[in-house]
Amino acid sequence: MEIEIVVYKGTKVMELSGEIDMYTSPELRKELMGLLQRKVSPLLVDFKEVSYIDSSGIATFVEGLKGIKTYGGRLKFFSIPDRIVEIFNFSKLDRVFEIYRNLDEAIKS
Amino acid sequence: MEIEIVVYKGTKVMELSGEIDMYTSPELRKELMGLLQRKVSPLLVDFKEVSYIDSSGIATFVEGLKGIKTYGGRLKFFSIPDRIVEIFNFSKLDRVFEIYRNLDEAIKS
Amino acid sequence: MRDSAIITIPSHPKYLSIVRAVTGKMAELSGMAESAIEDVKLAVDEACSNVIKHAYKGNVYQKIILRFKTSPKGFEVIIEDNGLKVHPESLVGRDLEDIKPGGLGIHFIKKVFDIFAFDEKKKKGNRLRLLRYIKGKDGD
Amino acid sequence: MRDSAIITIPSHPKYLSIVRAVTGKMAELSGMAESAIEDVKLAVDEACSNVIKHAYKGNVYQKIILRFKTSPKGFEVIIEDNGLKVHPESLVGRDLEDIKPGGLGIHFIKKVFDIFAFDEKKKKGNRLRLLRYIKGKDGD
Ligand SMILES: Nc1ncnc2c1ncn2[C@@H]1O[C@H](COP(=O)(O)OP(=O)(O)O)[C@@H](O)[C@H]1O
Ligand SMILES: Nc1ncnc2c1ncn2[C@@H]1O[C@H](COP(=O)(O)OP(=O)(O)O)[C@@H](O)[C@H]1O
Repeated sequence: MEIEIVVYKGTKVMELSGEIDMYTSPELRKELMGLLQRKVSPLLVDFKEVSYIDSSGIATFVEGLKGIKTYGGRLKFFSIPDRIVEIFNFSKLDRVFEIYRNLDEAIKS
Repeated sequence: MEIEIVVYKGTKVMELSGEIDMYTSPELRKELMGLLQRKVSPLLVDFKEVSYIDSSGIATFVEGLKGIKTYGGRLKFFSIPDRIVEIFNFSKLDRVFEIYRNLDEAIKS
Repeated sequence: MRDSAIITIPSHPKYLSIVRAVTGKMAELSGMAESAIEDVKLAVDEACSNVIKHAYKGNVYQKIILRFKTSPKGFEVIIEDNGLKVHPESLVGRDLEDIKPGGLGIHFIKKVFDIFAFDEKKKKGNRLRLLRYIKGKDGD
Repeated sequence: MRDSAIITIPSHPKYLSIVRAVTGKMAELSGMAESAIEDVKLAVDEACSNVIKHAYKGNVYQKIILRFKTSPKGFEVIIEDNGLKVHPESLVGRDLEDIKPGGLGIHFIKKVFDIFAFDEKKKKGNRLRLLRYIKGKDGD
């Protein structure tokens, strides 16, 4: 897994790539918690290059969402590969996370 | 490994994809020998989608080259990924096989 | 030996990518559909993550053994550890409506495997048997 | 158990893709450079192909055991079979100038592994030890 934080039109975007599992999710968690500490909002997450996510990765994002909500922030996901959409749907998390098709839709909404 | 035989401007092109190893090379050998039986020439082989080749795959092509030469035919390889070029070079087979950058160069020469 | 493979790895999360690679290849060799292969990789990853977290309490230097078997009956994975015994009553995923971190692993495992059973005869540690029956062409 | 993995497979060529997957992942975990990883995958594939062809004479239902170990010293793979004993004097690749099918496997193995040694103490079958020393950044 690789994490890059870029700023697009003034908005922070976390670009993820590779596999998010029990081995790599602690690094994701650290990065996420760092951003929440600084009360970043909205925080966009680009899933385009994510090839795998397991329950530890999902748990990390559920925790991140809870954290960002404590200060009224918003967490937005976009460009999620079909396979991962399927996993979110199965876990009923498609109703919990804000999910957008692409960066522009995520920024605008 | 997948094999597809297409005809491009009257020339037979074997399009290979995937991994050529001891498991898959017997199928390659069968296909190749079938074409040699019909004295096909030139026979072009497109390596673009080949992700792996081991010594059994190489042996199959060395055998194919010997066979095609018995009737004065030509075997031409093109679009070989760097990694596989490296293997051919190491095996000193770059001097034995006719290797071209792309389909057009292979056809023209 | 045929239609089977065994891997032994340390209980360190960095080996999960190896578990997924082998699981995926074995599922492929069994002729499973692409989407089911992905589900099976996730399920076996989750089962091993659970061994690390729960049976070994995060000790990353213990041993996990995975035995894969494909047969006309189905695709079987047996996962063994020498950790703490599972309490069968604890083996429940969270209510999917109750959004909180954790509690999804068992759901992912049961989504794709028809049998999820700990072998009660094993004295020390655990032996989890996962079996997915062969499905029809569009079986999921 | 740490920094190691063991796989046991049938001596069928269809398991070579699993061997390559595990070899690649273990080499990755050892921090090896990308091009060396590819060489190591090819080398271990060739060593297993040789077990199938020469030690087991094409019998695809025998057993091959591969032990991987990464250490500060290097990347080690030990390959065991219960087949016919290797005759050390037969272990020669062909002259690379003498173009003919076959005889490349040993060259590919020795290209990337610094040690290629059959354990003479093994009574039945063979135990091949392959070791690649840790190289500097641009070591090949
Ligand atoms: N291999 C195991 N050994 C012991 N307990 C386990 C094992 N797998 C699962 N459990 C129990 O089942 C519960 C639910 O597991 P799971 O759905 O994977 O969620 P999580 O691991 O995130 O809690 C765990 O919290 C644990 O109590
Ligand atoms: N595992 C093995 N068991 C027995 N003999 C072997 C083994 N590996 C290699 N050999 C011998 O070494 C020779 C050279 O091997 P190699 O370079 O891989 O070429 P090939 O297998 O194509 O002949 C083989 O022909 C065989 O006689």
